[in-house]
Amino acid sequence: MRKVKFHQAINMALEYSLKRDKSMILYGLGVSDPKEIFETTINLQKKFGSQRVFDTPNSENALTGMGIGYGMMGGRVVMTHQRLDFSLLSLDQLINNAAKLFYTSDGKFSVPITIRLIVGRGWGQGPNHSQALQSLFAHIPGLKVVSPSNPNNAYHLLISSIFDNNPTIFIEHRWLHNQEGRIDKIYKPKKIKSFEKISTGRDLTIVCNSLMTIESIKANKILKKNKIKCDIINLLSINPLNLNVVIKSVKKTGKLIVCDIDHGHISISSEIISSVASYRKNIFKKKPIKISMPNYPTPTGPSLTKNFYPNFINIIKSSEKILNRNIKIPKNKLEEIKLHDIPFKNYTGPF
Amino acid sequence: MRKVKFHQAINMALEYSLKRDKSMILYGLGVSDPKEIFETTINLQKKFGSQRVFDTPNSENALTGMGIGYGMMGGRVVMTHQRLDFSLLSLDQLINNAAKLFYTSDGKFSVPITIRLIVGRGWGQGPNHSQALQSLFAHIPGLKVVSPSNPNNAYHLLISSIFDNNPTIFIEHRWLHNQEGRIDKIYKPKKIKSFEKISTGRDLTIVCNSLMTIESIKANKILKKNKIKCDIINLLSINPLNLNVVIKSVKKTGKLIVCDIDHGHISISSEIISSVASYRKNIFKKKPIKISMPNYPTPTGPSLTKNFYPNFINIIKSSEKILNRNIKIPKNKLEEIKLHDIPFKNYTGPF
Amino acid sequence: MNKNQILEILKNLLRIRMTELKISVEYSKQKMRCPVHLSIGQEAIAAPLKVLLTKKDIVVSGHRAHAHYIGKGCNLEKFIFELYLKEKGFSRGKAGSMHLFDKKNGFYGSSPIVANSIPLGVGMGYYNKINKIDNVVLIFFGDGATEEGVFYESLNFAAIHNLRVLFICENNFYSVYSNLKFRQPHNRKISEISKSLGIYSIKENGNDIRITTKTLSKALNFIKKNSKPILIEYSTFRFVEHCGPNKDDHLKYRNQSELNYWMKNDPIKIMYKFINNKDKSLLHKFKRNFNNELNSIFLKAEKLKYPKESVAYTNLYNEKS
Amino acid sequence: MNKNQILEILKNLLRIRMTELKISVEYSKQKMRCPVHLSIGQEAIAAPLKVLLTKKDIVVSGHRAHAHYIGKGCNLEKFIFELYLKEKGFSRGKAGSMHLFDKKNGFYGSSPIVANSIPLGVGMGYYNKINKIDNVVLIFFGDGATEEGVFYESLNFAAIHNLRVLFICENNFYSVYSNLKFRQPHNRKISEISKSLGIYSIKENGNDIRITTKTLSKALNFIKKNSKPILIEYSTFRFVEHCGPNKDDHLKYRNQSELNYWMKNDPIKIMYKFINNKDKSLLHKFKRNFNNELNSIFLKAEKLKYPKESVAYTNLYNEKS
Ligand SMILES: Cc1ncc(C[n+]2csc(CCOP(=O)(O)OP(=O)(O)O)c2C)c(N)n1
Ligand SMILES: Cc1ncc(C[n+]2csc(CCOP(=O)(O)OP(=O)(O)O)c2C)c(N)n1
Ligand SMILES: [Mg+2]
Ligand SMILES: [Mg+2]
Repeated sequence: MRKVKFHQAINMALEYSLKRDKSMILYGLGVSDPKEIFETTINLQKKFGSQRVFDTPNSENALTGMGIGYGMMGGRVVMTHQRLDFSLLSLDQLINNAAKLFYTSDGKFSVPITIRLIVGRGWGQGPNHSQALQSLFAHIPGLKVVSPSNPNNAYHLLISSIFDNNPTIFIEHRWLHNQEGRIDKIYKPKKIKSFEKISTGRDLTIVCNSLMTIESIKANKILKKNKIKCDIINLLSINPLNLNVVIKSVKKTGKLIVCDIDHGHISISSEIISSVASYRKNIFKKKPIKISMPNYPTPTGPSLTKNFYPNFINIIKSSEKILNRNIKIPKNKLEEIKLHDIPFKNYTGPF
Repeated sequence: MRKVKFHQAINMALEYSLKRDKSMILYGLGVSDPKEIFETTINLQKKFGSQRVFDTPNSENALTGMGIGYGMMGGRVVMTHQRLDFSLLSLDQLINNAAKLFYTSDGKFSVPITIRLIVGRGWGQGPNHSQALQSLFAHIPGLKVVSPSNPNNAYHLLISSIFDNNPTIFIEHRWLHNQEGRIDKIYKPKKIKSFEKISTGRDLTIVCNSLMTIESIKANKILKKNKIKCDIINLLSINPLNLNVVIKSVKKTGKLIVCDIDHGHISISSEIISSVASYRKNIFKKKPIKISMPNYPTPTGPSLTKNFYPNFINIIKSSEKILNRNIKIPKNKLEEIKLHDIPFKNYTGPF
Repeated sequence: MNKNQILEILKNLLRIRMTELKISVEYSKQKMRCPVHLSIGQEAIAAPLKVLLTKKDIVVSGHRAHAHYIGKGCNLEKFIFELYLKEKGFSRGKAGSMHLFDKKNGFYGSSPIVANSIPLGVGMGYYNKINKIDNVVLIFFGDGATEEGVFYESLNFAAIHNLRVLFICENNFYSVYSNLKFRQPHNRKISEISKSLGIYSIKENGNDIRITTKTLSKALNFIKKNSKPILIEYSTFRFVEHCGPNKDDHLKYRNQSELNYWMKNDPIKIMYKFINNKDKSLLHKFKRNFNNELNSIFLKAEKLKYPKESVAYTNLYNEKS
Repeated sequence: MNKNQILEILKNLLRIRMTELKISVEYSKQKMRCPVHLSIGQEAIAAPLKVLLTKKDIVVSGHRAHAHYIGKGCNLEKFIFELYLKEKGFSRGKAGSMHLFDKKNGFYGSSPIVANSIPLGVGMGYYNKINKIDNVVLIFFGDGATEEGVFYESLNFAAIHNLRVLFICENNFYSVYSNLKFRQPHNRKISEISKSLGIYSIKENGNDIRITTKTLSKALNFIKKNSKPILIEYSTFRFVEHCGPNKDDHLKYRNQSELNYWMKNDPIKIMYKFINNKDKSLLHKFKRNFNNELNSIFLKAEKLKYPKESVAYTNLYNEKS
């Protein structure tokens, strides 16, 4: 299959799902505007009509509830927020209704909705356009929380989320939209996968998701050149969380680095370290390391965000520490992060 | 000083603060109604007038924003939600505004507000009246999150929170309202305390807060009878979190039990275990144990909540496990939890 | 509407009242261990539902939902069993009074969070619209709920998309102990707000079963004919405390003249004034029978088994596909 | 109002336009690395503020806040420096265009989250009320913001407590690319909604500086005299893209007749039609001077130092007491 961009993969998954389930609706601010949610919803209104694919008023809370009610009738729903930050207006609906209705109705009503939350980064997004609060959502029982890291898993994970009968928070990092890759065809939606093993090695375990998986892959190339072999585990789902593979890996390596797109305090990365620590008292040979956003709001300016958002350099530095050795970083790689506030070279803002 | 109930301690703290700072307002649904927020706001409207102490429309989101704006002008604010669950409507204001305005304005505007969140339990509170989402709030940099466990620390902690110049989430467990105890007089508001050491011992470290501190104290009595000496650390603040004392304690005991009023997945208890695990690879002599609410919505019926809310029995059982020995629980203590869905004997519902 | 239907509505009025009174009596025995918000005094709004709606029409509601549930003709036994939090309750004791469901009979949920079922109903209406189902969705809420932002957002969406949704505001002038005057500007009408939002709106007396039947039935016809939402604001009054089984007028948050006025306008009293003797005796007989039915349901409920503890750990996620 | 004041307002109109145009030109050099929502086309609403308000009157706004900031007479240099995210910006580069502050000059914040500064302004009004300060709070927001529930909740609170708050809705008919007609029922007036909520409300042309000056000044007088909130809905139009420095009319989300109509009604054009020649030449001189001022500010801004990385880790909590 030919290569596609991440945003096309999202688009293809949405199109596949809209075709497969005639009850499905897709909506959110900008879904049918000229920018079509960073091109992810391109052509879908044209193909499926303005009743099934539509732009909305600025009413995040009611529109989330609307989707829940639609889902209770048996329809599938995808709602999109152009920034995760906007979805904070809808947490009553997500936490008090969506997460609980299947439970409270003892299985009579399902809430088969998927909420796409796009996480911003760089270019002056600042404190209210760059929050990646995956840990906040994943703390709530009854919500599923997933995130893709490349076109292929984006495509499959989105389809799985849509056809999953539970409210699923689909965290989609803005900086992935331009990633390129091949995707495997789908014939039938599969269950949400909990993880993907990205590489195998005995020296070190790296657990990551979303954009941090891309950073881990970058780091891995450098580590490989330095003869360091890593187990890299990309978590597709952080709620429910299946840590068997992580535990197995740490049993082997004894060394764990967890990479988080979100703040580190009370986070999925803390959960992972805590779970491994609770599994057996002694499978850590070195103390584990957490790499995450600082516990600060995001500043706007480029000089301030310089080392604010974590990247592969942090992973390399942490690897040096945990492996107790020096690792050479090629100069051209260092160049790469000089333009740290844009996702790719020709990006000119603003979102 | 004479003994007072927890709800009186809250009331005294509010009265002290309203007297001390003429700019302070106190509001929320029920603040001036005949039940006066479980008697915590009794007489305050009479004493300070209906402009400073007032009931509100059902508009949690705007009223939170209102308090933030009031605080930006230099006034102090206490807002009360009779259930934490209702505050989920206001998370945009708390996360996008309150938590960030001091930072974004680079110190020009403070948000000296305190949000009292009352956590329900038992008597059919069910999924939407019993959430204790402390970990959700404490994940957000810029918010402070504190909780008292007895009349004395309630009194001092509330005053400290009110006179702290930051947005502070004051988590107040409904089942503490009837606790009795003496309180030390206050002469001047002090900084928010991060913890209190409740007992000292070499065998085991128990970290807890809010109602789980009461349960830990109950457990401690039984443990003592069984010749087990514990370090019990009551966390007053979970954001910011100061874990020095916990680490010092675990260095000594090697054994850690963390008790949480909230769900355990991605929680303050995971954070604590993770932090200790990250401090040194080997200070755990036994694998740490987390006691928390299950990762399920709360069911309503009493037969279902029987072992749903954690209590001192869970602490004893975990102690048996971590210490690898049997612990005798006196029969009368077991009787106590038979009426597990009410806070005290003569409680007749509904809230 | 034929004679039988009218009689059925009157019976339904009594059915709701009698069930609520029975709950209030039995509640004090502490066997229904969950908060209850009784509808006593407000029954005339819900009583016509059984006759005016089909099973496929949908009702959603808030914390004070018993009347709507009974009024729509949902499963009374399973409801009472649920209040007792027993295994045979509709949600096996997971739900209780504040979360009512009866999918078969078109009761799609009630919620203890003020106003947060309003958008759900709108979403159900949207489903019906685009899947070309011409049933109506009724959304019940109180005056207090109209202070939550989500109410406005929901109305706006229903108006834009011309949904077949009937918004019913039961204005009982109080939110818990708080009078409207502390929460909304004086003399403001809720129905005027919804009108300004683009929703056809009416304001009516909610305690006279003749009026409620007529306005509801007209509204349903209007909705079906025009495919547009309507809002009805009914004024009414609750006779017992906000939450729980007792009177609380000793607390004096409602003044005596107000209480007198509404006691005089008790929907049951109003009904007895206009019906003829024959109907009276029919209703009398109905009451006797229904009383027996209630007694046996409550007795049964008390004796039923509780669900096993492990039931708490079921149905978190729907893993069927 | 005296001649000087009127002239000052006209200058202010130009000041806003020229600054925004300068930003739009310089933005493309990628030196102001943060999203900007320009006010070009909508300046007539903000231009009178400098003259009509005192420093102690307070303004809050949303994402499209430049005009309000400049219009109120806030610190222009610190503003531009902040857009460049430099150390000397008002928030040392932490804030950028979407979070404006100038405490000294009564600008109490703008927010990139639609509608979420509205309740802040209401709280400021409440502070003034109970601490007996008679300044007014102005709250600016767009038509899109009136779809967020918090707008209604905020208006209700202001109405109940009779706050000295002036709500100003800049209705430019679009929220990003979305026309009002997809978001609100046809022909509905925002000012009618606020009226139904109990707020005195007017709707006016927002592009004629004479009208905006008059209505704002009347509204301020009304508020001060009656201690009551007002809402003004101004119709206006934005001339460049929603976010960013460019025109985007090739995207055709706004139709040509609409564009023509509003281009003809450019507030600057309207102004030039009614002023006399003497004023014209005064303004001409002003423009030249202000242009120089702008050039030197922007030059300075470019050259200024960035804040050190460590600044990012300051002022999370206020630990002073
Ligand atoms: C969001 C939220 N805020 C507050 C409450 C507490 N509460 C429960 S019922 C109620 C009263 C609502 O009044 P109204 O809508 O008029 O209904 P009524 O009780 O009069 O039928 C309140 C405030 C809640 N359940 N949810
Ligand atoms: C809560 C929220 N939802 C969505 C957005 C994205 N957004 C930014 S500006 C804007 C348009 C708002 O329109 P309007 O209020 O009319 O202001 P205008 O841009 O027309 O001045 C939107 C939807 C946001 N910032 N916040
Ligand atoms: Mg009411
Ligand atoms: Mg607009």
